[in-house]
Amino acid sequence: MDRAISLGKPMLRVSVAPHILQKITTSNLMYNTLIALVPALLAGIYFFGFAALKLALICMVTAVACEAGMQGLTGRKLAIKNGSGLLLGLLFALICSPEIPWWTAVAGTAIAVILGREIYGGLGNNPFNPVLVGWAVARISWSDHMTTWIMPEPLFGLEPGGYIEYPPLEVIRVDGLEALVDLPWLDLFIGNVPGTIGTVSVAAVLIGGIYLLARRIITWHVPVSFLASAWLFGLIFWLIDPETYANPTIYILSGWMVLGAFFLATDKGTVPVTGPGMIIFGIGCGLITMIIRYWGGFVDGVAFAILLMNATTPLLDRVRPRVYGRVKEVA
Amino acid sequence: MSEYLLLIVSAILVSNIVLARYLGNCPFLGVSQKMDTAVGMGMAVIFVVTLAGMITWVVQYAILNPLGLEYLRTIAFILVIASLVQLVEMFLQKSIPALYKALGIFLPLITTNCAVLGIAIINIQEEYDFMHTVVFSFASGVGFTLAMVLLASLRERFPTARIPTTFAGMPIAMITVGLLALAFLGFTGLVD
Amino acid sequence: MGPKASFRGVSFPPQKVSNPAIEDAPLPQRVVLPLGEDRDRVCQPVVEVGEQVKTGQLVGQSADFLLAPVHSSISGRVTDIRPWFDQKGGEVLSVIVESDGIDSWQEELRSDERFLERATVQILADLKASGVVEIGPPAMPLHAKFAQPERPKEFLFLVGIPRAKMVDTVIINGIDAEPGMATKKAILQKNSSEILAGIKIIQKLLGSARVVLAVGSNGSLNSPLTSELAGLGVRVFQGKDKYPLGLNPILIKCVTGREIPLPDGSEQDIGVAVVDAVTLVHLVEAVRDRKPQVEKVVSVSGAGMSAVKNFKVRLGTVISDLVEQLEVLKGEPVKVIAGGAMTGDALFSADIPVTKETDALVFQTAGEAKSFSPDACINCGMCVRHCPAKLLPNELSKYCEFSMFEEARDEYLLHCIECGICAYVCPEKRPMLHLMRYGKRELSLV
Amino acid sequence: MRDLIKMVVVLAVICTTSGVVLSYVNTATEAPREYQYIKFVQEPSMKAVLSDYDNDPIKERIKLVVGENEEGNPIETVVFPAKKGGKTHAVAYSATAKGYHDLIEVMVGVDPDGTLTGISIMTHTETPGLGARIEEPEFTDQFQGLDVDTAKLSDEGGQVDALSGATFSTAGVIAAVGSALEQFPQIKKETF
Amino acid sequence: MSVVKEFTKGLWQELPPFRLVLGLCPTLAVTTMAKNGLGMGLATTFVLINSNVIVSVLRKIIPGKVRIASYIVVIASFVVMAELLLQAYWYPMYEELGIFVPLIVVNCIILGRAEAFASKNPIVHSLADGLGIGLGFTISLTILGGIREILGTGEFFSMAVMWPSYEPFSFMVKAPGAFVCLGFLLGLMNIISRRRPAH
Ligand SMILES: Cc1cc2nc3c(=O)[nH]c(=O)nc-3n(C[C@H](O)[C@H](O)[C@H](O)COP(=O)(O)O)c2cc1C
Ligand SMILES: Cc1cc2nc3c(=O)[nH]c(=O)nc-3n(C[C@H](O)[C@H](O)[C@H](O)COP(=O)(O)O)c2cc1C
Ligand SMILES: Cc1cc2nc3c(=O)[nH]c(=O)nc-3n(C[C@H](O)[C@H](O)[C@H](O)COP(=O)(O)O)c2cc1C
Ligand SMILES: Cc1cc2nc3c(=O)[nH]c(=O)nc-3n(C[C@H](O)[C@H](O)[C@H](O)CO)c2cc1C
Ligand code: SF4
Ligand code: SF4
Ligand code: SF4
Ligand code: SF4
Ligand code: FES
Repeated sequence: MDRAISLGKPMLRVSVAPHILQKITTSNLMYNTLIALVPALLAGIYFFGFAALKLALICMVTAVACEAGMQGLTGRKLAIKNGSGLLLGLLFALICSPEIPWWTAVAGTAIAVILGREIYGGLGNNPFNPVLVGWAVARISWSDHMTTWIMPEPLFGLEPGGYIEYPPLEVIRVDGLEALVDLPWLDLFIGNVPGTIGTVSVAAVLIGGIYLLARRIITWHVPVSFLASAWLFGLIFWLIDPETYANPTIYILSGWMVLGAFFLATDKGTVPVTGPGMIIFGIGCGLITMIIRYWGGFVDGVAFAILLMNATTPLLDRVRPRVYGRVKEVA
Repeated sequence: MSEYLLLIVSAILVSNIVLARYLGNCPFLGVSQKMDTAVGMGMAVIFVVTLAGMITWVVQYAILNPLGLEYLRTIAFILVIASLVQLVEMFLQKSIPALYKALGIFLPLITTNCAVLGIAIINIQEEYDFMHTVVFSFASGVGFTLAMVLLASLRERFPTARIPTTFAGMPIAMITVGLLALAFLGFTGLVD
Repeated sequence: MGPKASFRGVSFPPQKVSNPAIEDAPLPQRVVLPLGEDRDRVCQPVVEVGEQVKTGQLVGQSADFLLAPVHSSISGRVTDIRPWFDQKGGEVLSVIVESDGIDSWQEELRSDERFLERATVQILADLKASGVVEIGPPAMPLHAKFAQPERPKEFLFLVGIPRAKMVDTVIINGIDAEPGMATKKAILQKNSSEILAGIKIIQKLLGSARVVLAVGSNGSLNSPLTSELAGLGVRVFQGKDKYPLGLNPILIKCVTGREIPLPDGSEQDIGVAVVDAVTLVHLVEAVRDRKPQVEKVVSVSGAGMSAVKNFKVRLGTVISDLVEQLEVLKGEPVKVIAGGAMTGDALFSADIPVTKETDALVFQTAGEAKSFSPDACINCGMCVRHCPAKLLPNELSKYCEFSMFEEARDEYLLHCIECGICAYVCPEKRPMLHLMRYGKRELSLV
Repeated sequence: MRDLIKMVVVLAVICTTSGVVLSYVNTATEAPREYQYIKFVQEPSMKAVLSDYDNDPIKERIKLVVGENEEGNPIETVVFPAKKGGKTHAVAYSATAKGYHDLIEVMVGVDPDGTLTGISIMTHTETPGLGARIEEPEFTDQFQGLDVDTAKLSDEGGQVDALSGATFSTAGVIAAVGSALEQFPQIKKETF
Repeated sequence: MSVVKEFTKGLWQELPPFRLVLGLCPTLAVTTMAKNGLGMGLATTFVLINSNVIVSVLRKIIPGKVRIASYIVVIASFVVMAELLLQAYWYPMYEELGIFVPLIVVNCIILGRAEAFASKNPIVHSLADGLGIGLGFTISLTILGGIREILGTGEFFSMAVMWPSYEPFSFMVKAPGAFVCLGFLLGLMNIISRRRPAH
């Protein structure tokens, strides 16, 4: 059959619909999330000095190097430019004490990248939040290093804050509630207490979180349900027994709570994607966090709560609205 | 009452039978590729473990101890469990065919599942009384099922994940169990 | 009248429409008239090579009730009857007519202002003869839409077509669904009389059915039209500018609150018929003027054009000829899309004719046609949050990618309305819509 | 029918053989098992309370009946003699008493005067961080050189300081030591 | 197949638990130290060899219907014997292995060999099979235990082998580490077996 095509003209470019795409790309989202973490990092540097910055750089370099190495080994195309390695490294540094030895940071980040993500085939395929996998492995392996704290020494302006020598949650555990009575909440809020680089300053983390919400990089579901459920749970116990359980707001302002709610529990890829799924996920995180904080062996429960809920993500993805046009199935 | 609650929390979350006590791994990894088989196996294990826990407890305290035959515990228990599974199979087949259809293929696998024998032995070693034995056995079965359902739901995503061929299949399943166990470590200390 | 249901979707940046009027495209030198929609379902040609034909003369016809007759859209000489590529890439038997430059019509149009007094059978017969086709999906001859179950005697030629339910609501779709489309806006502003006449015809054909005119938020109707519509008992549905309101399944849901029962159902099953506003004009021309469908209003945009323009194009005009004649494109297009920018097909060649289903042509220059090399889904959930059918496109796309079609079916792949939003929003730029269509096709082959 | 008989016979023979063999192995290993048990479970405690001996106290251990329980069955105690040049200069044995949670088993070393050469906690289930501090040398070392009169809480005229927050555990240890020392006169008769 | 081949197949083609993913529970549970892996391997080998031999001896006598029951009795008897012997002569190992000694009875490798091999083959072959599989199992467990012990405690057979300032990667000796380590070893086996030409 003779072709009806005039071959005089060049073939047109063929691609599949749709032919217009939204501007946002994966790396776009990653770098925006990185930007959102800058306030937290700056707060860390302000309170803990340039050791914090050094640690962040170590982790970021390690993460990118491991990512590139694994992508090379497994024969995938190099995708380090999308910023996910940098983000992973930065997040890892932010949830560590500024005091950890360099090799702990390197080993933890490497575990996060390799065991947490690349072994599953890279971004999008891993079931667990890689940062938390790396952290949890390091935490149970080198628990001394991972729980060594220093007092904040603001670079300028503020007086060295607080009088407690280790993070508030640890103080509640070891010295009891009374030890926290005189601690100004403002110190907790701006981060003038011992803690990890990126979680001390609730204010800085909140700025980043609101930026993410405003840019619609995350939705409200997880952070709101996470924080709300933790606060309500805390409220109930506080009302029952204020001698044993602290004011729930203290629990929100201390530890990893806010960073966890805005950055770790919203970590795309390892959390549910439907609205109801995300809300249940958030509630689960909030409750497990508080259960571990109250009665568990670890002082802060955020990391393990999120890891546990990560495991339920495939189940929670089954909780979702009725699809269009689905008629009731006749049994 | 709270004592039983602690026992249940301990058996399901803190010292999960597979994730912390390393029991029942072969069926755990063997039939967790699909959700429906995982649920079926889980149910079968709950059922058999509870029954076997009760019967072996009676065997230990009513037969072996009085006769001074404690050293025959292993052989006695395994025979009890093997016959129990046979009986359950025959009973279900005749009386509750629907349940048999759902659990049938899993029952023979359970005889060689160390979770069942393991729980029976733990009941004796921990010197649980009869009620504790029932509660602990049942809760351990539930813990097994919980871990199994979580693993199956995670594994159902692997066919569409770009797992390096070196790790595809059993290796990645094993690593995932490891990470699941890592997550469950968070419950450490809830119950001493 | 407001929406009865909300839906998820996206809002596009507003598009500029330069001139709401509809310009006539110059008469083409030749036309290529495909005799059907695909290789296997085509009309019998009723002309021979070398024969002189007039505009509006029947050139192809079929006994198949669901296959519309084909008319020549220009006057001239039949130079060939042979397969020609259509938009989908298939080769379809086509009649090629070389213009004589005169455009002399088959017979003078006999405009009959008393068309409403004619018997419904007569009206339907005219409709069938004129070959008016409702654009898809699924495309179908317009007369097939107006079949009521309880009146088989009157519709003798409809016997054998099962109808689940009486049509009780007719929706005139006056919403330009996707970027690159502006025809309905123009029709609503310029063809008030046809709109009214068309509604009257529908009311006559479908008796008790209520008629709703759905317009987008910028589809401002002039006030005489509004009051006349009210007089006819027609309700106006004012929607917001959110895609995919213009796609039938969503439009039906917003107007009536009903959903098309998927995977096998159609709008007839829930007693709804949607008629495109542009088709309505062809309907009026067919009934009032007894004019076969030989033209199509097409929006043209892209390739440096500052705004969307509408042209009335003779059916069968080859796109490359059209581009040369119109001289509106500023840049050299590397991509030609038949249909809107969201769901249209990219053509591998511009030597493809405009058909009754072509409602828009979008051209893209090298700068506009971006290409990506997408990687694995990162499970960001963006697609899930925007899918109007409330599916999990991320899972579906992975299943289709890994040939797990049964799983995709169980995850409701067949409920996908192919709006393309998932692909539009995906930050990884995965070919989502393509994967959905691919999976659906594989399932249909089983 | 013949098949059935054969099945039953074969199984019976296998089981009987297995029973016979096992009971033989059980008897044959009885002595070494006891020795190993004592060596690995009791020896560390024994070494902590006895010193300066050249014999093998385990080999030369003596079983003594030190009283009767409520049901009239004899209570046995195993006594480990520490000898130097063939002469016994101290003995070690254990006793139990209830602590905060459950029984605490304490090994005591006693010289012929009835003075403690040391104590060591063998088993207990007290709360970690509270009662479990009874294991620490700071606590057990207090007992060295005390006798039946002075091995009491300082509040009660003795010389033992209670662990703060763990009065019950302390009391348990003291009770165990006390009951051991009460048995000493009888043990002394048979060993020195 | 020759007796030698029956022996050597346990060392590679059917090496448990790496190639034959069975007997996982003891593999994971006791391999916190090379020594425990070795002990578990030897105990299992003891049961495996003996049950293989006895099953092979009785293979013509045992009727099909009571096959499994008889095997279980035979295996369980040797397990009890192993328990008693360990208690009598290697008490620390008995304590370390704990519940996993009686659980040898449900180790699917043993019943699997009895059922699939010893019940169909002569005594010498069954002995070779048991010896090979048992040795393979022992070596595997010792290697796994060695890796976990070295990384997790810095020691190998309780001797310090890492640099003095080494801080143990104790993840490896905990439950999650057991699974992850075995997962990596299985992956490694995949790489090796892909390199080796298929037989
Ligand atoms: C910080 C924040 C918290 C919010 N909390 C809630 C809330 O608790 N419940 C709610 O229904 N909407 C809440 N919203 C509003 C939602 O963003 C959204 O507008 C609304 O849920 C509609 O969601 P839809 O897209 O599912 O229709 C919140 C928004 C923000 C920015
Ligand atoms: C969870 C819990 C565990 C305890 N464990 C012990 C224990 O192991 N030993 C003990 O003597 N008391 C234990 N106690 C009891 C209290 O500490 C009790 O107040 C104390 O024994 C008496 O106080 P004092 O020693 O300061 O006078 C426990 C109490 C609680 C609530
Ligand atoms: C990837 C990597 C992992 C390391 N892992 C460990 C480790 O697990 N334990 C350790 O003590 N040192 C580890 N090191 C650190 C050094 O080998 C060495 O122990 C350290 O620099 C000296 O420690 P010191 O300063 O305490 O003497 C690691 C170093 C690197 C680069
Ligand atoms: C668009 C987008 C997609 C992401 N997908 C994943 C993912 O699939 N898996 C993951 O672990 N983290 C994902 N992340 C989060 C980011 O990579 C993560 O914060 C660090 O890699 C550490 O978890 C994603 C982040 C963004 C912005
Ligand atoms: S039979 Fe049971 S225990 Fe043995 S391999 Fe199969 S699943 Fe595991
Ligand atoms: S899955 Fe289908 S309906 Fe949903 S967004 Fe994609 S194309 Fe539209
Ligand atoms: S938008 Fe794209 S990357 Fe995100 S979940 Fe959907 S398919 Fe995956
Ligand atoms: S998915 Fe397959 S059939 Fe579809 S275009 Fe791609 S290669 Fe062709
Ligand atoms: S060894 Fe197989 S289930 Fe435990």
